[in-house]
Amino acid sequence: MARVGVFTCFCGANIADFIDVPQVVEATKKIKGVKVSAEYKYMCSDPGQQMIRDAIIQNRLTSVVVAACSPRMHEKTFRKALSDAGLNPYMLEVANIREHSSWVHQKDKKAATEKASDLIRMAVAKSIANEQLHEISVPVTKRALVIGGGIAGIQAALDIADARIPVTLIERSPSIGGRMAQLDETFPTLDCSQCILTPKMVDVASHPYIELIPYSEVIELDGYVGNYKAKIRKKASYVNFSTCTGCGACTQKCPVKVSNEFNMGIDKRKAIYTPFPQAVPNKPVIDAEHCTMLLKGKCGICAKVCEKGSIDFKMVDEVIEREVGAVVVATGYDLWDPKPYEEYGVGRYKDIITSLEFERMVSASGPTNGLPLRPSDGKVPKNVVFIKCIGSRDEAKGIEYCSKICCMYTAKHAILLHHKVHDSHAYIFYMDIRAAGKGYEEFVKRAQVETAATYLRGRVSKIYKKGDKLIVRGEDAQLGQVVEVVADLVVLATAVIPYKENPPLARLLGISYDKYGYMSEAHPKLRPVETAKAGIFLAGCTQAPKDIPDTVAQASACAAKVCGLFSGDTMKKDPMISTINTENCTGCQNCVTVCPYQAIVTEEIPLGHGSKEMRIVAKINEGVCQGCGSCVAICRSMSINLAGFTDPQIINEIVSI
Amino acid sequence: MEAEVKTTQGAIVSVENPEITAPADWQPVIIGILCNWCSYAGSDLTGTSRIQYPPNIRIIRVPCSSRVDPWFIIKSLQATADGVLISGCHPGDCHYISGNYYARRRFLVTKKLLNFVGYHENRVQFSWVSAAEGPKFAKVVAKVTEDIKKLGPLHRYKKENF
Amino acid sequence: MDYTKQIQEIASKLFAENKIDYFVGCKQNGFDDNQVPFLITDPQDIPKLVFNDKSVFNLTNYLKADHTRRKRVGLVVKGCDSRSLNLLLTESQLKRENVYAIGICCEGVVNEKGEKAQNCIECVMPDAVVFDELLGTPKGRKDYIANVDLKELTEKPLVERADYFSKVFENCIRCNACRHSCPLCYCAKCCIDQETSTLYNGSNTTSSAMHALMTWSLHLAGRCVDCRNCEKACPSHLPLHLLHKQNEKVIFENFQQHLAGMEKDDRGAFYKYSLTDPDDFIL
Amino acid sequence: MITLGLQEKNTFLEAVNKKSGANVLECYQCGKCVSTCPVSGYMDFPPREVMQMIKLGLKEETYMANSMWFCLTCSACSGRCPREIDIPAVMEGIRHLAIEENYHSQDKKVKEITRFHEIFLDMIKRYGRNYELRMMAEFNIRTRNLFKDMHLAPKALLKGKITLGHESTKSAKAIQKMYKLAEKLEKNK
Amino acid sequence: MNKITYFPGCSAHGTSEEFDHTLKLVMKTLDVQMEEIPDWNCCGATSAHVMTENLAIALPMRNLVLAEKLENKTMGIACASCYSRMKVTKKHLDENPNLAKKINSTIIDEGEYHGTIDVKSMLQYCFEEIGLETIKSKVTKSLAGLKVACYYGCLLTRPKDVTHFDSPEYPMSMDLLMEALGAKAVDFDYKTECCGASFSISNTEVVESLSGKILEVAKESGAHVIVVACPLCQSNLDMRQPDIEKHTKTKINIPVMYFTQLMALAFGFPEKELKLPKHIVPVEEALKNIGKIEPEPEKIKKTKKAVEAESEVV
Repeated sequence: MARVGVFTCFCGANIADFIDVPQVVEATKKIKGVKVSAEYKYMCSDPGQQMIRDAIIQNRLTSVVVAACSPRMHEKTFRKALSDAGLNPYMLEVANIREHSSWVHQKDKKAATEKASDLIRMAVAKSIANEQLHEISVPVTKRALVIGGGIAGIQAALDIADARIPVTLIERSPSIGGRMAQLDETFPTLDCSQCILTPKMVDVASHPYIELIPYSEVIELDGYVGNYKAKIRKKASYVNFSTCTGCGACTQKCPVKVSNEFNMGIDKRKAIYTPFPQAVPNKPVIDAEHCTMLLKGKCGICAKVCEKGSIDFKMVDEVIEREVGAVVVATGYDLWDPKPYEEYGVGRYKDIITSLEFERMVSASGPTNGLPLRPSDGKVPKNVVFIKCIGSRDEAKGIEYCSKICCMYTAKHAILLHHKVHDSHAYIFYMDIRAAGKGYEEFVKRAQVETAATYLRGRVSKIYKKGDKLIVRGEDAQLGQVVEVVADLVVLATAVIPYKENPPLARLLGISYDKYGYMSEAHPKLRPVETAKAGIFLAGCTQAPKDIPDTVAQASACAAKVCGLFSGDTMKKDPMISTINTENCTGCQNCVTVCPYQAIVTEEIPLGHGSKEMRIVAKINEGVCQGCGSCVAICRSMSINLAGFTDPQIINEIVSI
Repeated sequence: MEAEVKTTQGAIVSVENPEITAPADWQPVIIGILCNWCSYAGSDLTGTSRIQYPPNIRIIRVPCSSRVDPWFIIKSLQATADGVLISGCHPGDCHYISGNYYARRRFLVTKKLLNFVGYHENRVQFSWVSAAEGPKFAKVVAKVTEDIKKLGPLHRYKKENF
Repeated sequence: MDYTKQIQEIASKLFAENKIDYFVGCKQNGFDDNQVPFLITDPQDIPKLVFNDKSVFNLTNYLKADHTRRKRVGLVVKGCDSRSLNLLLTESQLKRENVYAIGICCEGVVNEKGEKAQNCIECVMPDAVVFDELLGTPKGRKDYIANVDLKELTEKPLVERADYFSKVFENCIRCNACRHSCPLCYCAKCCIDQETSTLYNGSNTTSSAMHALMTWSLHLAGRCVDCRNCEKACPSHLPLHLLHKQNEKVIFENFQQHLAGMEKDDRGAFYKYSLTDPDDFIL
Repeated sequence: MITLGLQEKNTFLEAVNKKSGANVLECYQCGKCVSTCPVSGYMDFPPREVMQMIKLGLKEETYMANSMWFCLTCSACSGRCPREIDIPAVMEGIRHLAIEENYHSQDKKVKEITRFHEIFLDMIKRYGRNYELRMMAEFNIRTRNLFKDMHLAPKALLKGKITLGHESTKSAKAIQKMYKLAEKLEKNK
Repeated sequence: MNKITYFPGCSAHGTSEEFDHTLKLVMKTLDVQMEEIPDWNCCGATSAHVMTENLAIALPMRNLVLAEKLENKTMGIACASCYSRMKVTKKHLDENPNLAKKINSTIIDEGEYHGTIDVKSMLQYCFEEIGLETIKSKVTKSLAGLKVACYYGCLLTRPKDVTHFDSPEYPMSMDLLMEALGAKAVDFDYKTECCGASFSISNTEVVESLSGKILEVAKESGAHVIVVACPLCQSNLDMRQPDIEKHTKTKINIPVMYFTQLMALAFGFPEKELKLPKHIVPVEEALKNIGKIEPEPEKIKKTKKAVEAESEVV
């Protein structure tokens, strides 16, 4: 038999001025099941709480209703009071008579009082159907997996490892460093990318808490938050890293030349190679697609020159497993291929290059020794036209969104061009200059004033050739005139697009991705680093286009989230989650379909007692369920209930009005 | 279909059944089922901003609009309420990612079905109210109350039920 | 439309090759034209099988029983029946390898008066969509037509409609024949009957009937294939199809022309969503 | 100066969108159309500005400008528009609207252009097909510019570029009927 | 023997007789029978769609209705402008059955529109249905030595969702066709720029400026001849050339020929069949380049080798 205690709060004058509290208290006493109905000036104060504790013990109350402010305010406070008095904290219901009655019906005391009584009656009815609930604890494996060794992955791995949590960092290419390693100088400070990145790369390699697995990829992820099991494929490098000293004799002697992807194909690398001189680990790998020994069984020069005998042509891919509690996804980005811009003659004119090609050329360690050169004749260009929004903000040819970084790096390119070729002139076609960031607008000003780059507002409509020059035609909208620029070199600021392998990786990890292929965050504003799947976090351009400062900030945020997750041996979870009544479950798996967290799986149970035949039923993964109740409403056989918001609770509320 | 409040001899008449009447000072009972993260928080904000609205609504808190089973609505109309308001997060803002999208589909079908079997379409209403939309919540409640007042009392099956 | 001979041949072959344990078909019921569903366990009964335009039953309903669910069953499916079979497969109630479906390209069945049944006139998909072999010539998908009774009723004023349905619900005797005859009502214990359920208070009142029927129709919304087994089973001759057709129409018009069971792995309109679903009814 | 905020509703924008099937609101003023357009230099307002004028509801200014009449319908702009707006359709839409609503630009060139189109259509009406010399002559007479292109005529005649005779089709009658019916259709609207 | 419904367009019987004539010769050689639509009418380009809504649809639609009666799969159109009108109209009608019904019932007497016929330009027909291989096999006199700039104009490939043919920015079909005949197609950036056709009488100032730019770029590309597939383009570029020269005070002197004329030449027809005297800018001089093959410069050869060597994996 239910014994409910109701405690109505005056909230000073907040409630008492607009609601006749004594009348409410009297009316409440008449509700079936109510044993105690009391009032107090401030229920949330110590004496108020004491009053509740005493009443629970004296009257052996089975549930408590506090009529006061919003449950979003003091639910936790009163739950603790219940628990202190030995009552299960989830036997509490709060009737929100302040926000929902006294404050919003200040001109009608009678109606407000009536409404308050109704709200209390509903809370009492609900509390009678309340069940005792207990916090859920989930064990945690304290190791993080970081996917991707660009600046995002590096930063996340270092921050987590600095908190003495072991990290496994995997990178699909032979070296970490990512896109940032390809950059020359970085905006808005123009410090050299290599100079700030390589120390961090070295830190990763030498950190006692970081296990670096280059040339590898995730192929499977099972489990749930705190308890993931990852399968990682280590691709065959054909070089024994433990004995290789990185002397480079093999790369020097290798006769096979292949287009160098690190330098955007501007020069060649060998079939056995380290991607760039500062690579970490600084050990070569053999490119199996081009090595003639692996393809045709001829050559083997590298093995002959290797003094350590580190070359092993028989090496095969290896699959290893790691148990991890959290995953940070930092796969980075690709650049959009500008081929669809036929009106610019992309593909026909050699002297139209992409921004990353320009970046490699002006890089001091790049293939042209830091000078931008025209690919057609190798001459140093004088007039360079930079065109922004290539593929970005272009739903006809590319993608709808703004790539965010092009405005800034184009300004940087203009400045770098000026540094490298003093008598050059930069013309920049833009639509808007988006320079929102610390020191960004100032940086653009530097390009405009110090470098005297000519900014022209308008999209270029056509590029055609005249002699060995390119004529770039666009509108200068400020002038309201069509202009043609005679250019030696055209640089296209191509759009940032998600890493091409994002969708399959997202499917493999069980997280969602948007229509472009960016991984989706749990909430665009409030949970920008989490995914919908607990324990999987996003850093850098895997989520959306970002510049380096934002990427690093998000990577550190990921690390903080991981450290928070690992702060105890177990994770505590709110018990207000779904439960399955397997007896009645039909196994239709509709709940599996609608669950946004993949928290529902299936299991097989015997058909009947002692039966050998099995049937499929749904099973809630307690660690993953967030308690939204989507599955409850969708379940036709009413086999699922949501603790704290069960059908009987809600129906009691409805019928008690 | 715009409903107009009908009266006979000083009594308010139900739009669905002219035999059902209520005294002239009749006040409808409206059940509001609000999602915890957006609309309930929004209704709290209405309170803290002291924005006044009609006192007819009784609020029930659920975690997400997707928790609302259509039969809660049917039950409400049968048992106690003259109208029901269900409110959740705006599309894209759902705390649970996609709950309100599923709910939206169910609501539309339920609303049309109820209308089909003879409930005025304004008896059951839905809204998106975010946690910041305190003023909007007050407006929504005022509109819903106003609409339902025009429809008159609803106790089609109540007498036999309880 | 008469597939009797072909179906008898196929059934014999299936038994002979030991591909099935049971065969579900129709047989003549005594003296008049009426047919009844017929479960064959012994091949000797095969000559009794018939299949023509009086074979009105959706035979997939006989797959949901515990003893047929786990056996290999052969059966005949018309367009509508095959759609419910599709749903049963999608909802993991049956294993595909346990079912041998003889698909029919249906020309429509007849009602008691011998006229083409209304649901066949309005049929969207006369050909079976899931089958192991297909009899007849496929006619392909047709345009969606709104139900004629529904249209008539929707045009009536609200008061008349309320009155009409009050009578409908009043006449329900809560025998549950509708849900027993429905191939898609397979829950071991219906939500309406559960002790913990406060769905209805046990009494046979108009409101409980309304509640039960409305909830039932919403559970079938986006899943009902308009086979009208329920209506044939209803002893009170309630126009149950109205509720289903109403939901079907709303779903078809608003959710990318969704129709139940047309595709494999489609669970129904309530188990998916689109970002562009209508929003205009929301304040 | 233009004063905005006086119109209750931008009915002009709605009318243009409806007529053209395009959505002018999608224009984000990048100007690619302007430098693409071969005749933007001759227009009072190049396509980008026309879009903005429609957005602002500047109906009269748009109708009275020569821009829409200079559009060659070469579709180069729409092919390059990053928002895939059918600009020629918008131009055609405002042309038809201007004709319907009886706006006549006073621009000399526009008058010549419309005169030409009228003569051309008249020619088809009479003969079912086009008859070039007659058309040129008529154009020159009606625009009071008798000697325009006359230096080309002898050469063209000589070279057989333009034939003196003209072929009228059997269809001429059918075409005349079509014109009448089309006119009726416009009026009934 | 392939059969095709043929819509010549008004110009074919006037300004562009040489196009019509050589087209017929070429098609005969390629074993294609052209059935001219009996009693066709002017498509109304461009005046109809500038000025009116219903006629703009009705005029081309009447031709489509008549064409369908001939029951050929394809309708080939000589003039690019007519082609565009016909295609646009067809697209409107197919996407908009109500419009089709409305115009059909109110304006057109000749019968019902079904939307069964495929509309192609003659260039498209050569490229897509006859094929370069067949064309190559008919060449008896290679055009080697002749450098041509292929000018497509605006309407042959644009808008893309109407024509569904080749690239709207840098089409290659005519270039490939010319190369099949042995000629050399030069890089030409103004392939699809507009010549101002619809203003050819009413606004000559614009036409001269637009066509002038095209001629200038073509000249610069080193071409001997501009090849076109449209009578309006041809007359603008050819007939207006002396005027343009006068205004710009430069000598352009680049003849403008139809692709069918060059095809006829390559198929072995005598020069007199090309009706060369019809050209304002004389053609004969340019045609003398045929057979004169310039030796490939040493330098280029070398780089070619170097490129090959680089791309190859040693």
